[in-house]
Amino acid sequence: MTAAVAVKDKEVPVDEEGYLVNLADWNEDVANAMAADDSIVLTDNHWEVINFLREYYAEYQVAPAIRVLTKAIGKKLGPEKGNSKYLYELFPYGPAKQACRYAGLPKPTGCI
Amino acid sequence: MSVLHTTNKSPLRTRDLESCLRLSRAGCGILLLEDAVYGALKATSAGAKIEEAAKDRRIYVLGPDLAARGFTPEQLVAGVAVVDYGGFVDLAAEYHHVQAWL
Amino acid sequence: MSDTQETEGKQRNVKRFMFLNRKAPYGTIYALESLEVVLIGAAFDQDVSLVFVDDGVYQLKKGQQSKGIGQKNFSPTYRALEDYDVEKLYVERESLEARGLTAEDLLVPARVLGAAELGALMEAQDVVLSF
Amino acid sequence: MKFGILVNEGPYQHQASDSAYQFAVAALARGHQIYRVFFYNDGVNNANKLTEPPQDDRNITRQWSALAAEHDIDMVVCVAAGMRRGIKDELLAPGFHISGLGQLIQAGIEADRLVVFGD
Repeated sequence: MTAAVAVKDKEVPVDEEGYLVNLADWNEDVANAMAADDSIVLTDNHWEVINFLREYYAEYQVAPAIRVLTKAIGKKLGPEKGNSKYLYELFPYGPAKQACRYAGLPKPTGCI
Repeated sequence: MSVLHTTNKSPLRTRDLESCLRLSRAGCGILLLEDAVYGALKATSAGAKIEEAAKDRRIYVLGPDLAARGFTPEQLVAGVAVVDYGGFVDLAAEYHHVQAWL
Repeated sequence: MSDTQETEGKQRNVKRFMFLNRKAPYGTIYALESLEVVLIGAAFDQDVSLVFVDDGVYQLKKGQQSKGIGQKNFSPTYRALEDYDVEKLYVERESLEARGLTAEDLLVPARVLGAAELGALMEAQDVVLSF
Repeated sequence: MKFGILVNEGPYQHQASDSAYQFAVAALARGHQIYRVFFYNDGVNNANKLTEPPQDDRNITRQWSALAAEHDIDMVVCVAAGMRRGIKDELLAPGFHISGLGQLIQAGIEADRLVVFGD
């Protein structure tokens, strides 16, 4: 079953949980449109995390598990950002799942 | 007790048994099941290796797999013991852990 | 998993887990799905070792380019294992040599052990997951 | 003793699932407990309720379901491996349920022995 996100004048297909069907469809407008559907306006703080995820995925071909993300963000952006409280404030639906979705990565299978 | 190794491929077709023998150590157990039972037959080229290994390792053959394939315990090389599934369970409990060579 | 559960787990039950990889990537799915277990297993704070024997050593070969066969190249993910605190990677010397490979050919640092040493390591495990 | 069992191959193509089943039956007969059977790789196909072998062959899926019902065994189908192969909730035979890979690690931790069957 597929749905779609309206991005400007075109529809981008997503799966039933809102992840991109074709990862190549991603661009910043897609991320903004997905966030808008969740009534979230993406700030620089969000983009730091989204860009980090995209870089991590490009480098390792895997989305980091939440504790790996938290640790790595802390290392890169400082301890005040490398904690789950901060990340949950930015991504209330769960930083791994929600941020990966906006970042146009596959749905993390890492749920235990 | 140490490790119970299990191997399930015919040594005439794959090298799994060879690796199992190379990396297993004196005092361990090796259970041949499924197609690996062919490896313990006197008539096959692997038989001699099994006989050699049986000097310092315990070699077991899963009887139901042997029978299914048309062979009898008399056709096995010396020094190997035939067990049924219950015996397999006993071995798994007896050894510290079970390591499969897939 | 909550912090309390993790702490309790540490005190109660840390086991030595070994992932035994003996198959080459791409030809079958075992290498990829073994790696997926490792990534999830890392969250359980057990004592984890990855062992590459026989064709399993090909999983770590540098320079994999899988685009032409239409599969995802998952070899970079081995380099992420460090972030997951999975740091014990072992490769059997005999397996490397039989394939004309050396530690230089591998895309992650891994300890090269001879069969005798590796056999001892295998005996020291509590749980072996074979793929 | 508590046994965990990992099944890495589907039914029929390989003997792995048969061997695992026979092992489980023998372990229960010996008075042991099966902590969990975890189905991974193509092993997830063992849970497919649409499996329909000829009448004179064993029905592996049904065997597992019956064993689980009789002995209250936890049979877990890996969600990630299952998704890949189209094994979803609506296809599961009785007694199987879908969960994460953590359940496999948990079985390794909690069971006294983990026995792997595959190809």
